[in-house]
Amino acid sequence: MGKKFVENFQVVQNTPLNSTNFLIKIQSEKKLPEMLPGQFVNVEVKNSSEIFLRRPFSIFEVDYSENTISLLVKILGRGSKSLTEVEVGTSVNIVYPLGKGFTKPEIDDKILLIGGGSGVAPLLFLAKESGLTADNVDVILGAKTSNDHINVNNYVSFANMHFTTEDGSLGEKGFVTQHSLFKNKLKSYNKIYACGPDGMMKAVAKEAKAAKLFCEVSLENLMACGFGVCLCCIEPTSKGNLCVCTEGPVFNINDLKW
Amino acid sequence: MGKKFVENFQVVQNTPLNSTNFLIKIQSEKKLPEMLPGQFVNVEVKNSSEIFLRRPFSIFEVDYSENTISLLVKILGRGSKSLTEVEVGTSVNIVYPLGKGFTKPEIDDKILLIGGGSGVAPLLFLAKESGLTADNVDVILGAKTSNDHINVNNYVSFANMHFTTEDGSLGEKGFVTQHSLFKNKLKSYNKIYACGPDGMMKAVAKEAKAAKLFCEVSLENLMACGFGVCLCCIEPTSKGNLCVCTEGPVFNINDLKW
Amino acid sequence: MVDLRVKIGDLEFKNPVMTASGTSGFAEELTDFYDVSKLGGILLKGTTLKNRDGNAYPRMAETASGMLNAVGLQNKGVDYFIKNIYPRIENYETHLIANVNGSTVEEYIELTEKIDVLKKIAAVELNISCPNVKEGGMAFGISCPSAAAVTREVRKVCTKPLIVKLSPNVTDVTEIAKAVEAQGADSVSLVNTFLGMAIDAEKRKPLLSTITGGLSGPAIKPIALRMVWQVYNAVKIPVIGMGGIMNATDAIEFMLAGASAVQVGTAIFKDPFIPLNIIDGIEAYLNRHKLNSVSEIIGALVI
Amino acid sequence: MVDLRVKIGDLEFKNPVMTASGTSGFAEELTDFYDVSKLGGILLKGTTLKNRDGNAYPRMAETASGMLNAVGLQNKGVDYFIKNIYPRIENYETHLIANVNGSTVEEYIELTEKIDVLKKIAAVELNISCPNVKEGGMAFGISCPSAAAVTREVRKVCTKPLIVKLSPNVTDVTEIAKAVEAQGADSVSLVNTFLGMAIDAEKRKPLLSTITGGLSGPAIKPIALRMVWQVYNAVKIPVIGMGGIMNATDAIEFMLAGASAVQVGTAIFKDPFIPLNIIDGIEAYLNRHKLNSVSEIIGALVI
Ligand SMILES: Cc1cc2nc3c(=O)[nH]c(=O)nc-3n(C[C@H](O)[C@H](O)[C@H](O)COP(=O)(O)OP(=O)(O)OC[C@H]3O[C@@H](n4cnc5c(N)ncnc54)[C@H](O)[C@@H]3O)c2cc1C
Ligand SMILES: Cc1cc2nc3c(=O)[nH]c(=O)nc-3n(C[C@H](O)[C@H](O)[C@H](O)COP(=O)(O)OP(=O)(O)OC[C@H]3O[C@@H](n4cnc5c(N)ncnc54)[C@H](O)[C@@H]3O)c2cc1C
Ligand SMILES: Cc1cc2nc3c(=O)[nH]c(=O)nc-3n(C[C@H](O)[C@H](O)[C@H](O)COP(=O)(O)O)c2cc1C
Ligand SMILES: Cc1cc2nc3c(=O)[nH]c(=O)nc-3n(C[C@H](O)[C@H](O)[C@H](O)COP(=O)(O)O)c2cc1C
Ligand code: FES
Ligand code: FES
Repeated sequence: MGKKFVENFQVVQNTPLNSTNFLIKIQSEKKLPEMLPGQFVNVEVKNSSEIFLRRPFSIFEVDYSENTISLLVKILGRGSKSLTEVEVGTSVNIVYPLGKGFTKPEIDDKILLIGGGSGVAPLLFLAKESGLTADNVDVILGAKTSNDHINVNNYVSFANMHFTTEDGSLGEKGFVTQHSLFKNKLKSYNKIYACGPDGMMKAVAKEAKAAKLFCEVSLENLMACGFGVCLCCIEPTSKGNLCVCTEGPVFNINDLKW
Repeated sequence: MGKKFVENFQVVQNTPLNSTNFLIKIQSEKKLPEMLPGQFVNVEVKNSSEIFLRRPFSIFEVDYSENTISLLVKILGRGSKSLTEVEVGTSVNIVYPLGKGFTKPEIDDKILLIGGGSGVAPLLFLAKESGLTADNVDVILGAKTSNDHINVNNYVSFANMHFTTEDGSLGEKGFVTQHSLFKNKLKSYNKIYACGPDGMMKAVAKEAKAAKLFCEVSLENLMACGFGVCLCCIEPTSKGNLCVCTEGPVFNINDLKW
Repeated sequence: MVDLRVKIGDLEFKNPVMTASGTSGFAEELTDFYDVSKLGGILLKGTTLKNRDGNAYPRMAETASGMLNAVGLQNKGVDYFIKNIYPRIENYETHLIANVNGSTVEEYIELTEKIDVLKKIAAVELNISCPNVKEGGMAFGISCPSAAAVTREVRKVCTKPLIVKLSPNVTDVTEIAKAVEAQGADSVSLVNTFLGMAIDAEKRKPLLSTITGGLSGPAIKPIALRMVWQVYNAVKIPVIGMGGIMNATDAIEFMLAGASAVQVGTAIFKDPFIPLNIIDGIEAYLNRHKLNSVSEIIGALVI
Repeated sequence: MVDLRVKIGDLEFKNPVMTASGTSGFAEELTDFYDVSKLGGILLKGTTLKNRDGNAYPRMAETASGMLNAVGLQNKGVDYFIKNIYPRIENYETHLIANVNGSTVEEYIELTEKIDVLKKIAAVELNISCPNVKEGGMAFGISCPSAAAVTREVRKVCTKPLIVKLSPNVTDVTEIAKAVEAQGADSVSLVNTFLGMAIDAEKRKPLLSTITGGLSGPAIKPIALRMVWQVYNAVKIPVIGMGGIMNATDAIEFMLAGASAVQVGTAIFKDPFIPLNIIDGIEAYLNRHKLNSVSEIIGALVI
């Protein structure tokens, strides 16, 4: 395992991206350690009498020159809600960096990133850090309606962005696995990365497995500690029950019992 | 018992009066019921994972035209600290009006009010509402140093203000019961009202009893409910264990087992 | 319109939400806030044969998501109740339930006899689980033979529905529940408070005059819920659940675990309107889940 | 300089703060954050004779000021521990204490024998209180005869200090404590988790795969503190206290109530530095109160 920290960061930005997603940027006084796409932080939710444990969020962006980390926080329940109410200037305590990242793509890889819900964050980070030309990176993001999608204009130089919505209000209508790229061109990729709701990832994994493609997914199992001591976040794998927080959150689908 | 309410008020002012005392003014959207000096409100402390119960505070001022109630909050522990951090514009939930007030002075009474610590609030309210001329109302306020006293300029038209400090930095040096008025002129008053630390009230009560004077004190027993259902706040009296929240907080010293 | 009525024995409640004993006085205090006829029932403050002063101050300590109390059954005794309080509350249009306490079986019997003749007392809750008295109380509720004995004797003199209130301070709560069921209890209510303690580290002294007291509030909810579920699966009589209920979701969880009705205690100290909010919340839940009657969720946990 | 050393039997600890079993893995994970030699001791994750996969996901549910877990003693078995983990951790300069678990007395014995020969294991904590396993575990810890029996047999093969970890899910914890003391336990540690339950009201399903799980965290502190105080007054062997300790004040409360040392569990999930902060906080307290040694506060509650 690598060195980990418990540290107070200052909130420098908290911007609603749409009705349920917020971009929260936090800044450290210290130099940040290296962080990889797929890794996450465990955030203390203060000011709420109902929340006892921390809440894990993927690292969405890192600016090493400004010592900032950005999180993409989707309101799901009480903790995420409370977190989206933090004010600029106040402090937020995080444990970081946690977990293992995605396998870094090779320079000549053709990769497909498939995200839904809060799974968007690690994938966009991966797109940006992949080191590939935009042509080699396709991203399919799925959501209910166009309003549930966030603006990804900043990413068009890193990847080709594609969308699906259940109501057809943006991109192709349907689920991500019904997108034309996914249905018709899956085999043209040699690495698939997916993050999102369980059902979505399982559907992706099924097709990727059938096509014998390299495919990694990032799991969001419930966590208590986030650094491997409680054994609450386990996922059954071919190597037994593994902790998602330390052996994941990224797993190769061949290791999962899906 | 009278009608009681549970209501959200809006914080319209939160001003530090010195390092540990804050004036918090809260406003209702509705017309306020009549409130008497000595009555209190029970305040919900939000935004703190450590606080479970409400915290009681005396009513310090009421403005019926603006529908505002002011509280004088002294930082003692976690709850009062958290309360002094409420921001203007946010809401605060209170149960009110609670308890019974002080016996209203007669028009020709000469009264002495003795306060220390957070006991200042109900006494200044009483001074203002007593309906007497300033000459008939003496107030002795005690504190550790001049810095611990709050500014009472607004009250000079209602009462003659006197001070004691333990270090002599304001008014007479010593405790309130060592003030010259108290030591030499006690018998010139026919009603004594005291509120403050237990030790102070007991010292006042002792002298008042010896001088056979009418004397009421306002107790600050620990409370869970504040409206008479839990029986946690009891004080032993000649009528048995009585609830400070409903039968008090104001008691005639003759009824107490002091 | 969903049907919120539930039954405990032959007694029908307009809804399953009651206020717990010792947390709603003798009902009058709540009328300062609202019309108590909206409540399913009100458990009156624990009553004894004779006047009790209760324990010395301090009687209360706040804890994480809960509180300790050491009230010790302060009340003016049953005769005072009958003469002075009962006449003032008897016309409240909700089920008033007496909470009876004794230090000996004889006291329980005599007290129950006096309560049993009061027309507007809908039922008797036999408290064998108060942790804050030196004699009797919890001592009866933590062993099967004594719990059975007091239930048997009280049952003989009690013509009203008899609810036995169980202590959670036991190794196996189902044993006690079965023991009192066998002696004719119409229902069991649980849980009473957990024996706990709090210390002032600076003063190196207990925060309660009695050293230990009873823990209540959300802190205990997971344990209370487990016990309700265990008891529901062990007995045939209806179970009344409580322990840390703060909102409709909590109440629904207890009903899913098997409670036919719930009692709300400590939550009242935070906000006396919580029991009413819970009634509304249960109704909203039933509507959202397209259920006609609250009885459909009793024990409806899917395992 | 205040003296923070405490003794459990013949074993001296540099300070009274340890991490609790199951909440600090096999100690390695904590080294990602700090030098573990600052800790008084580390209770290793519950170990069994054979590999255990533990219970199915989900194993965790957040509750008011606490959490439920249903890990179920997942571990790779003692042989894997000895071969792969022990060599990596044996040189940590703090007391490593094994937490041994079995479904039968024989398993406890065999496991203890294997652990007992490991030079750098300072003591054995006999876990007879795990609520999350189908066989053994808590079943041993909730009855005096079985608690006594397993302690007696393990004592025979255990040459190291033997700490017996007690379950709070009992009517009278002092009876169990006395029973294991009589069989030669050098110390008792308490409390393990309380059996609890959580329900998803919308899905009408338990939140844990095992339906019930173990409650830990600040919610249980008042009950744990009471039990430590009761046991301290009932036995002569040193008591190790735990249950919801989040800061130095909590730890001091347990020591005032009679604990010779404390274990910090769930707090680590919130912040792995909490055990270290507690050590500093105890030192500050002793200085503030002008005490020379932490041993002066053990059982120093003024009644
Ligand atoms: C490694 C990892 C990375 C994550 N990255 C992100 C991210 O970048 N952005 C983001 O918005 N979210 C992310 N999540 C999910 C995020 O942690 C949860 O949304 C959050 O913890 C929910 O907390 P809450 O208090 O709002 O919900 P709660 O009020 O606790 O729960 C609301 C509902 O959501 C369920 N729930 C809670 N947590 C989870 C979970 N982790 N997985 C599945 N269901 C859950 C609960 O069971 C409940 O039904 C990540 C989770 C993990 C484990
Ligand atoms: C009727 C009434 C009127 C009051 N009016 C005022 C007022 O106008 N202004 C004001 O500043 N305060 C007033 N108080 C006191 C105020 O309620 C307490 O200061 C507050 O509850 C402390 O909460 P906390 O969370 O800050 O302290 P905690 O963190 O809960 O406790 C800190 C320490 O203070 C002690 N403590 C807490 N509450 C009380 C109490 N009520 N009495 C004695 N010791 C206590 C605790 O035991 C502990 O040692 C009043 C109290 C009562 C009962
Ligand atoms: C201050 C207080 C006083 C109580 N008095 C009684 C009582 O007189 N009789 C009784 O059976 N239970 C009494 N209880 C227990 C409650 O009725 C209830 O069983 C317990 O508090 C758990 O529920 P809660 O967590 O909702 O409060 C009392 C509880 C509190 C907090
Ligand atoms: C996730 C988790 C796993 C645990 N595993 C064990 C274990 O393997 N052996 C054991 O004796 N206790 C185990 N416990 C119990 C703790 O050691 C401790 O007794 C309990 O959590 C109470 O302390 P706390 O409130 O400080 O956490 C576990 C607790 C938790 C929360
Ligand atoms: S969350 Fe604790 S081990 Fe993964
Ligand atoms: S605080 Fe509950 S009765 Fe006074």
